Amino acid sequence: MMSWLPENVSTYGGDIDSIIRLIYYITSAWFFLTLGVFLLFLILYRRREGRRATYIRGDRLAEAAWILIPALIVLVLDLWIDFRGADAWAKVKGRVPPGDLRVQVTAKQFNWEILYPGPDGKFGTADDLQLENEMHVPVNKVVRVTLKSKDVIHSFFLPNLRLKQDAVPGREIEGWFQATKPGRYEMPCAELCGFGHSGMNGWLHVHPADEYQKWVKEHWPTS
Amino acid sequence: METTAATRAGTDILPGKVGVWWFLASEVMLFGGLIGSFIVSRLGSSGWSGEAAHLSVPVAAINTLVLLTSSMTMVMAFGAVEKGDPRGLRTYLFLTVLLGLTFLGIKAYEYSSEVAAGFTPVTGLFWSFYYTMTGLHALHVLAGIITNLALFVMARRGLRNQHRVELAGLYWHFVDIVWIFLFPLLYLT
Amino acid sequence: MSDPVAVLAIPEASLHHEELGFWRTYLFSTEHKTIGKQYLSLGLFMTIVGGFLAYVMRWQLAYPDTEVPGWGFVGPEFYNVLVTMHGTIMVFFVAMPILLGAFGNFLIPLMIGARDMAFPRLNMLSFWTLFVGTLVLLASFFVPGGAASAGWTGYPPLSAKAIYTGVNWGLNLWILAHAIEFASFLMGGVNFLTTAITMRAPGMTFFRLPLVVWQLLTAATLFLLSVGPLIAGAVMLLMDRIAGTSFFLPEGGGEPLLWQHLFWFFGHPEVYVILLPAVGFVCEVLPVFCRKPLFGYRWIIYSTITAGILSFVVWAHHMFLSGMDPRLAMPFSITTILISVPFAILVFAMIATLWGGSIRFTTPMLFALGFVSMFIVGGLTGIFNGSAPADIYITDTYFVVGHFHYTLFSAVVFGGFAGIYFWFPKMFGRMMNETLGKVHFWLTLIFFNATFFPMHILGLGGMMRRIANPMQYQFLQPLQPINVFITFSAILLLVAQIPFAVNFVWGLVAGTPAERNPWEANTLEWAAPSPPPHLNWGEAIPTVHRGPYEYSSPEGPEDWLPQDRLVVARSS
Amino acid sequence: MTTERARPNYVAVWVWLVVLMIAGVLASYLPFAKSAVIFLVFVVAATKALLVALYYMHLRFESGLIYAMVIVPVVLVIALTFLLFPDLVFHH
Ligand code: HEA
Ligand code: HEA
Ligand code: CUA
Ligand SMILES: [Cu+2]
Repeated sequence: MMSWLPENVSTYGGDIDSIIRLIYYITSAWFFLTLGVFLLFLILYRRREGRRATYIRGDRLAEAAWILIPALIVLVLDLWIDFRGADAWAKVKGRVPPGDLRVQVTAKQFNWEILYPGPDGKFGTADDLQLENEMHVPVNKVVRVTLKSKDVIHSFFLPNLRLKQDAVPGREIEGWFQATKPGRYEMPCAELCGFGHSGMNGWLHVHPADEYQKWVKEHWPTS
Repeated sequence: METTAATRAGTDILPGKVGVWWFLASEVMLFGGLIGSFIVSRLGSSGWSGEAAHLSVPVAAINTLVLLTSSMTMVMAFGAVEKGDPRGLRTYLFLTVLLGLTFLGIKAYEYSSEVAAGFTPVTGLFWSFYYTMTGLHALHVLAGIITNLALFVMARRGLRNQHRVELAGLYWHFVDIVWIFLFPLLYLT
Repeated sequence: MSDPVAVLAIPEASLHHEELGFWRTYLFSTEHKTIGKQYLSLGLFMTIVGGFLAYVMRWQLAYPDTEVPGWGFVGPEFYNVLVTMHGTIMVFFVAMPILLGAFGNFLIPLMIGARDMAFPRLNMLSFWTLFVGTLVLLASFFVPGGAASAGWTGYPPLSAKAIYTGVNWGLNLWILAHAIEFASFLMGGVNFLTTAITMRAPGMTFFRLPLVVWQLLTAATLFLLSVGPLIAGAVMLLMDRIAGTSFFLPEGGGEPLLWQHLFWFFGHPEVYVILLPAVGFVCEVLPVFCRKPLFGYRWIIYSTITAGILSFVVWAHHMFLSGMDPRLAMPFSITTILISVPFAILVFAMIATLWGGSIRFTTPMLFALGFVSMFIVGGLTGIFNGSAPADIYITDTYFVVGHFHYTLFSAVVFGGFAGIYFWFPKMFGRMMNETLGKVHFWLTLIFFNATFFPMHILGLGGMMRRIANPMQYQFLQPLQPINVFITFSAILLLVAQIPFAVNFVWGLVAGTPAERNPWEANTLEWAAPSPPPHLNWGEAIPTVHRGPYEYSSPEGPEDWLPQDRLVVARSS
Repeated sequence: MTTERARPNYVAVWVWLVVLMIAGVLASYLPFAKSAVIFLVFVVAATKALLVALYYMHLRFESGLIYAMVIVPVVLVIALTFLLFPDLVFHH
């Protein structure tokens, strides 16, 4: 199952994958256990001539323990998933690190507008650069993304980086990622946003440090 | 909960009453959802008190008085049923209907003067909420008036099954309670 | 009139039988059994519509932008209509009418030993209200601009302004149809609860009620208590669309997220509204065909209620990445995952019921067992969604689609069919064919898994929901063979319903007449003739002496002991 | 059922309601801090609602079942409103 996940190229992607893996193991164990017992009972206790079913009501605590104790184990495992999950959540969404690079992503029907602040590091100045559906970032650097939307709700999705976040009109939502491997990764929209939702797509280019510098030079020759 | 009644295991409450209370429970959720949305929207924005100041507190206060009084006449109609006093029942039902209509009349006057002053549902979020909440409430008042009118007609024909007066009363008082909260929410703060 | 007691007398249904004309008997009937069958017909009809939409949708996904056989070309706009209307129809116009409407109406009075519902005329009204709602929804396909296309969840701003979707009247009618549907089930729910609270037969205490009644009541309560805020939201949404307000439009100061909160405050309890009746059917079927009591009757009641209460505080698990405050995520994640504990007790109790039984694999039993096993899969995948960090990756992918078909489909199809095959003799007085039923079961089980299991793989591969053409994405192109496989499985799944259709119609007209109690079951409905007459019982209402699941009890020589049978002398 | 019990004095309740209403309106003009005024106004409103529910709707004389049917939705509504706070009030 787990091998179907696309290659992970972000620093926190591993945390998310390991939560998925943890849940996968726990739920698989319960799946085989419950369905194993289930099938076993179906075979063992199928109807046979002359045998009467045993009269067990399962209301008394001593009998009900057969279902209550496993439920207690479920509770413990639940808490385990919760605690591990809380850590991962805090890392990915809880607190946004300062970031080496800031990019503003504005969703609209049906494009991603990627805005770079330029050398002065401020948005809304003359040296801003706006690209459509293309984002260029250096590898191994923390990139802070400010998500906005002009019309309806979209969802910024980077499958390889395990990043997903809705862009909501009227709000600015902060996100971040740190890519670990250069390459070209797809950047689809994951929330129904109208007839162009299917096909609303962009590309994230993760460059090695020197290549990124070259890209910057091309776009801001003066600095 | 182990009841062993001779005829039915059900409780001795009238089915109608249980039904109406369940219905009211869902109505609490309806108005509660709306009021909750209003509260969070209001606290999340600013300048709504200024908008609210355009509403007329005296008119609304009179309207509150009308509705409170109608609740009293309604419960007295029920009292008349309990005493077996068909005359009182008719009088009080009639008064309740009249007061309900007065409430709607005053509300309509308020709406028209607000619209004349340029405040319509699209003027701003406060006004959207104002018209939606009071409008939904007014529709409930209207439904109550129709119910009470029907009961009034039945009472005139001398029909039985007057336990319906109690049920209609429960609904009417609930609508009154909703207003008791809408009044300060919209006008007083 | 001056006698206070007479004035306040409770009106009781009169026993004497009056001949009613055709209209009053079949159409505007106030009889709970007839109304139940009306709900069933409506639901089955809408299944055909919902299933056909699923077929068109699947074909488009397998072979994007080719003509769909039997339909024609599907563009991305129309694909969104397909998704939206498929979800809406299946949840609100198939699942609710069949599971609550049909079975709730048919079973509650019979199982508690009443002659009819507490408010028969309200009952009739609630069905016809739903009927009107269905017509409104279907009409929305034919208005200019087409039907709603903002997803079954109708998130604004997409749904709040016509320019965003290009759909104007279709979406207004969609909201209206919901409002009418909600009104209908509000009336229905009030009726169920009042009936079960006030009209139980002598001796039928709360802890002798069959579990399906408990589950239906919990479902009705959840519905009544959760739908209000959504009705408020629907009014606001309609105002936004028609009056030009901006409750959900940020340019006018509104909040898109408010709708999501109101929707899911209802939406999550709603999925249990659908699930619980199905759990109830299974709770009835299992003991009958295991010939032993349901394991842990009281524990099942307690866990049902616990799950019901918890369901009110998990709604934001649909919104982890919606832009809501990230600090809210963990509390909701924890409550969500904890809800597996009451469900674990339920599932374990069902499995423990098999233990030491004498199991008969009849068709209803097979569907009940199918429910148990498939619901476990659906429930377990829910845990992936419920963990907030895991949901970052899998939300809005086919993993979620897989999850909710395993749960919803288990409830509606496996649970629903278990109910149909089990109560068909009581409803229509004839038996269905067992062989055809078993063929239906095995085909459904196989193709159900073939259709929906691979969706989890697609989801892990990253495939988004509600996209019309997966081939537009490079990373999804290698997964396309799975989509094709799913499509063919889905078509076969639809074909697998033909044995059922044949069986149902054949059973209605030519099935062998059913006895009063063909399954040797204990609950009260089997004490009435098949089908039960007007007002259900003859002169006397049955008296209840014991709980509903006394199978193989040491008290009697037979392996069943009906709730209304008085045991006089013990066999030595 | 209803024949036995003592009937509350409906007019007296009405007088209380009117007095409270006037008190509420007056309170809204008090020169206190805004939050204190709002608190006061809503305490008055809640008291009025309680009076109507207890006496006019006879809640005082009802069984526990009906109490539950009133309290549960009220609690749910309050919980819903509070859970909306972080998201819709504090997000600025
Ligand atoms: C009948 C319908 C039904 C049912 C019963 C459930 C049951 C559950 N659902 Fe599901 N769900 C839906 C219908 C349903 N759901 C629908 C329709 C959607 C999508 C809506 C949309 O967006 O369109 C959805 C979406 C959905 C999401 C949002 C996903 C997303 O959009 O990102 C989440 C997240 O938490 C979730 C969680 C759960 C959980 C935890 C349960 C639990 O109740 C499951 C509990 C059961 C078990 C866990 C199995 C039994 C227990 C054991 C065998 C013991 C062992 C278990 C453990 C150790 C954990 N569901
Ligand atoms: C009860 C609910 C239900 C049911 C039964 C189904 C049945 C099916 N669903 Fe659906 N589905 C939803 C509820 C349901 N679905 C919802 C809520 C959505 C989300 C919509 C949205 O995103 O907005 C969805 C979305 C959805 C998608 C995702 C679309 C997208 O995101 O782009 C897909 C894709 O393959 C799909 C496929 C199918 C298929 C092939 C079936 C087939 O199994 C259909 C075959 C039909 C049958 C086998 C008949 C079954 C019989 C009955 C239902 C009645 C039983 C009768 C008795 C018991 C008497 N569904
Ligand atoms: Cu943008 Cu989907
Ligand atoms: Cu949910």
